Amino acid sequence: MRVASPPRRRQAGRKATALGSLAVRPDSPTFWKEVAATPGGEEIAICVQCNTCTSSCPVEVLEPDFNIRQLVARVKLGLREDVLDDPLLWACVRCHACVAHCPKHVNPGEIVEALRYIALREGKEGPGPRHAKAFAKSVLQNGRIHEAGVTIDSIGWRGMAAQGVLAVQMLRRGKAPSLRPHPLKSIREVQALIAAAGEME
Amino acid sequence: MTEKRKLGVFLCHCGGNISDVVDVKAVRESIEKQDGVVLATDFRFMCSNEGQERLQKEIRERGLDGVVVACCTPKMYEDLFRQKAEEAGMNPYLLEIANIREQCSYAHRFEKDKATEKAKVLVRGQVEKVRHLKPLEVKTAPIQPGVAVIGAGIAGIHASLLLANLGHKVTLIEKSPTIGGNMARTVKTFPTDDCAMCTLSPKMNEVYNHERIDLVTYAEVKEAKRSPGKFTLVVEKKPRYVTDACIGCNRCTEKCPVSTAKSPVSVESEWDQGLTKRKAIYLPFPQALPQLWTIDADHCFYFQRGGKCRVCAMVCPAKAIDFTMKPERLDLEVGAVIVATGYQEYDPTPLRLYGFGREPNVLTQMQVARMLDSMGPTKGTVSRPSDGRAADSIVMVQCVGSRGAPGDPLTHEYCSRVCCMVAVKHAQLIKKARPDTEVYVLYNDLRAYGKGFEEYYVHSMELGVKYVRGLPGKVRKEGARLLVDVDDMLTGRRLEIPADVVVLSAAMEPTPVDDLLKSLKLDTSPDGFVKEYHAKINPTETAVKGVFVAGCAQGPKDITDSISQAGAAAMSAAVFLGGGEMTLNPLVAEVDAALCRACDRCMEVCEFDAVKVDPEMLIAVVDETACEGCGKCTVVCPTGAISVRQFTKPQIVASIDAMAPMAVSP
Amino acid sequence: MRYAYFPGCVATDSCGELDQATRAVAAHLGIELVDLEEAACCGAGNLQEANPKAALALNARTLSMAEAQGVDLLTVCGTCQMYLARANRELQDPATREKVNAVLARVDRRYEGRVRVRHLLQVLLEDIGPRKLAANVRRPLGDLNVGAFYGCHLLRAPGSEAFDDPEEPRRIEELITVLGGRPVTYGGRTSCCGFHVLTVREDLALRMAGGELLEAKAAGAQVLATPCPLCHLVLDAYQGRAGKAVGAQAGLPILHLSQLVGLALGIDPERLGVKRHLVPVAPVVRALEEREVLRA
Amino acid sequence: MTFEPEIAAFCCNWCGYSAADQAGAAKLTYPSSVRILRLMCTGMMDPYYVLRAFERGFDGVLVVGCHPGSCHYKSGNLQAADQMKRVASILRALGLGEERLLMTAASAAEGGVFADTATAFTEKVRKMGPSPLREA
Repeated sequence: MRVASPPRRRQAGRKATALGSLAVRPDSPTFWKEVAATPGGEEIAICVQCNTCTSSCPVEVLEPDFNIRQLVARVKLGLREDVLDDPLLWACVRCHACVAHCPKHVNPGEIVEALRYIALREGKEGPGPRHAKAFAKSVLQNGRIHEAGVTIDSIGWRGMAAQGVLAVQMLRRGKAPSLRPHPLKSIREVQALIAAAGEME
Repeated sequence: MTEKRKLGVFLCHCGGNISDVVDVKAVRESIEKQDGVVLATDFRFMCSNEGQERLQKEIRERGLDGVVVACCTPKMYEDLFRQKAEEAGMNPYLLEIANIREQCSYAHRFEKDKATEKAKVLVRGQVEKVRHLKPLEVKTAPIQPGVAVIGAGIAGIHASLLLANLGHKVTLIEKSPTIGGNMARTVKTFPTDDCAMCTLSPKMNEVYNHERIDLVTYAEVKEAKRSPGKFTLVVEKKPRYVTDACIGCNRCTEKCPVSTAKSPVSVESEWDQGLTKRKAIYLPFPQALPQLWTIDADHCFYFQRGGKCRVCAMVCPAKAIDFTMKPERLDLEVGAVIVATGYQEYDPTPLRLYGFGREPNVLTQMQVARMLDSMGPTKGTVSRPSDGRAADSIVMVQCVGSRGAPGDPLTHEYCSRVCCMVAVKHAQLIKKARPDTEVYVLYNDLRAYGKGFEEYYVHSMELGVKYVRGLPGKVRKEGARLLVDVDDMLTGRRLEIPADVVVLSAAMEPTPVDDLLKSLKLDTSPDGFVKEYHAKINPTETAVKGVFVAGCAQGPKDITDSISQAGAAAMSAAVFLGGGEMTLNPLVAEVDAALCRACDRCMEVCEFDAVKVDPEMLIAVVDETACEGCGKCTVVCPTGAISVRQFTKPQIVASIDAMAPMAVSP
Repeated sequence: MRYAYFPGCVATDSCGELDQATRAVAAHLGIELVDLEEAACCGAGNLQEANPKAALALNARTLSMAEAQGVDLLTVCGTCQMYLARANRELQDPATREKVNAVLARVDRRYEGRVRVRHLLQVLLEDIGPRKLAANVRRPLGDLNVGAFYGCHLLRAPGSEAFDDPEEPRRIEELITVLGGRPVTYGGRTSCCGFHVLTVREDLALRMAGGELLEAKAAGAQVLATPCPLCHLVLDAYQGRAGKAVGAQAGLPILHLSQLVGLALGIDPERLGVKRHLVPVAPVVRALEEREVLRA
Repeated sequence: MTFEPEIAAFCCNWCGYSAADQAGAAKLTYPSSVRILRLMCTGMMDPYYVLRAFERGFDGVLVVGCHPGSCHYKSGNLQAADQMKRVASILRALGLGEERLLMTAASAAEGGVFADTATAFTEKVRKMGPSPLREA
């Protein structure tokens, strides 16, 4: 039987105290209620930790520190900062395999959506939030995604450089995304809609 | 106007509990003046022998025709005082209790004068009520002797034996051609590893040969009407097309063309849970009782293809084949019914991720049970249906179809209780038979809660069964084998377990018996099983008097619990049947024929199917054996035709008026 | 056969060839595409996380544009299908729809919920139908081993379970067979290309894509067909870097369904934009042209 | 002399009445002007009894049955709740105000609940003053 995941590294994303302890305090017991009130998190209460979701997850195979069942358990236990500060919250590829397989229809994938919404609202930093904010900015400014702009905002020029020869190859084949954004003619309408949507309860 | 009454009021001091707070003398004096009260007396202990003798003496000497005993709560001595009144010659139902202790002296012990005032009001209220009471006779109604037990699994069999041995006439009705139910198909039973048939067949034989048990197999209850003290069942006995002359030589099955290689029609054997095919004429399993072959008319060529094929009739040495047999209709009258219709295994096909139905090597636990049976399709070894090779690696998956999402139509929300132990049982049976087989049990919570279960679970570990905490993400194909993706919480590792066979521990769901339940007026609980009278305190009776439930029909349970519940159901039924007579609760509804407009309103609200409008007479008739006296009908009846004895409108209004501030003399 | 055409963002930018190919195939098969130039982005999950209400409102606006034309909405991307179909399902609830319509009214639009969101694969197999498609094939795929790469969102978009079995899909294989090709199945065909974490955890995306490419190669696939521009971008443009991440180059040309169908229909490869691919598609095109059947 | 409201309390034999017994046994007190009448089930609670009680001068009517789902006769308490809602509208029409009628539940083990409810309801009716139907 092939053991698919490499040995476990130190739990990424957990802040050690001065003495190096990784112990966390369950600091917000009603965190699960907050998530349940956020779109996507409605059914979190009835998760019985059966692990079908983690068994279906394509990310966990490659990154054992990302464990969707454990993430839900950490929410239910009230480890708010431990969850919202975890960079791996942004490692989920949104493939919805867990949502399809969950026997209790708890929709773990959509719980990640809810957690990211809360993390963004609280101004958490990191590559994940940066990409989400870049994406939202592009929609607000252009109505659609300006690929080049979003990528540069997300990974910065240093990140672009790390792409190495890829950018050149794409340029040569005319596959490079356009550097100039093409906002929709009705971008005013889109912006008015986004503003109005904000007031929708 | 009510005629002149001779009412007696007896006030109890309760040794100070009442008299320390309530001025009993003042209450007595005020009651004496009340119309119809010929005696108002008080005594230190009404409930003592002396108190009771005083009561009886006064009743006899003064010919009292109504008594109010003002003492403690009626829950304590109402029955005692009524019994004493009856001995003294007065109709017991003309005696009422005024609760001047718990609901007066105890509750208002700091306000003596208010308590005294209240005592007067309470007694006055009961006196007015007694004035309007009518004498009641405690009637008895005959109960039809005999019990019908529906379903001949272990629960039905056990209940039938107990009742028959008690002397009751039992009719045991079984839908399939043989008795034995699901237990007969399980190879061994946990946690004792007894061979299922060894423990079951003696009981089956005992049922088969018992002179007070009438066994009706291959038959279904088409209709069950309840009437006072009796259930009338219409049972349809399907024709077997095989007469009793059958000597069991099995030649017909050997020669029957159905399910052979060339045959256009093939039938999956229900007994082997679809692992094998069976002929149109068949005996479900060797120890089947009755030992009678059966022709399945839906697949038999004679019936389906114009009556040309008569192979079985030709080869039968005993000439036992008779195509002309017709369904028999059996009318049955019994006093009690026990529903023991059992369970069926959940079909995991809707759970696409497990691949049941798509991958031939994905099985259910019942199919594995059939494989482990030495007489079974694979002679005792768990093998791959795809190529028949013995399985070297087996992965079992728990909670398949159980513990699902609330309201999900494809699965059940409840835990089926037994599948964990079934998995442990099959795992260690496999390890004992072929020790080097790798067996994995993928579980969420392994529930080994019963007597001897933990030891059984730990023993399976000693045999090398591997337990993985986590349900799989997907069962997929890898060449000739299957691959099970599962993340194991215990080791924190993500595993890909190659498996020759994947076994799904499928849920238990109720056998579909909706028509039977509808005709018995039984409802089901949200999980679809038969609803017991009370989930905690009364799990064997049902809302319908005289109908009891036992075994998995009432909810998932193992054989041990089924037997205990069957025993309880049998005892409840025996108590209900009693000596053939049922004492009726007099405080039930009765109908004043003159006022009844046959509008059915009472029937609509009655939860106990206790009142029906007689079609010819067009008057509502109360079935006093079923009515519980709750009075719902009295409120919806537009003309006040129906009322509950001792709680009629005039009687209640009388006590309201008597206790009201602006007391108005009637 | 008229649809409101919603190409999405990537199919008109870095993978512009897919928009080209879709228009060519549509023209060839007589499908009229009504352009929704002013439709906004479907949110791709990102906007759903950052601002779910705005995402729902924008998708409702797109759906109302299609409804105004009285046609269904055609997508060519798994992710667009997922999030537009999800918004459409939420908007079937009258209360939610009224709430969103109140917002849409600000920009004098309204959505009644009558539009169906359909992917190119559904339109090809259900509306055009296998017989008509086969009749139009000029370059049968012949003995070309074509592997299907479903990706994840198309299989899990609301309502997709009625079109294909999410656990063991076979609709793309069906399409390949109709086009005269030989479908090749392999384990990774229903797993994820990792596009959605490309800018956050690129290593994960590359290892996912790399693994799946090698699995397809091992199963004998000579070209992969995918219904989604995001998978197309990762599997084609990032195939080199993915190969490095898993230590072996698959060298598999990647075709979006629109291009595969375009080639089979005999459309000039230039108009299908195959030149823009990083993994050269030329060998596949040459193999097909040799067996081109010039039908009347 | 403060106004002492007279309350008619219709209690079901299995829950309300037993709760009152338990309150007494536990020596809990509640106003003595609460007069308890025993019914087998609140299901037999007829709107007429409420109107009759008010007509005869009671200032408030209390109906104490079982909690939903634990009625000895399965659904008597549910029918009572519907009937009391109907009679509440009649009380409103009569100008008596529906607050003078309260349908509640107390199980056989909730003597405390019975005592508190009886006390609180009597206080509420006391604040509302005597029933308009009462003579001066």
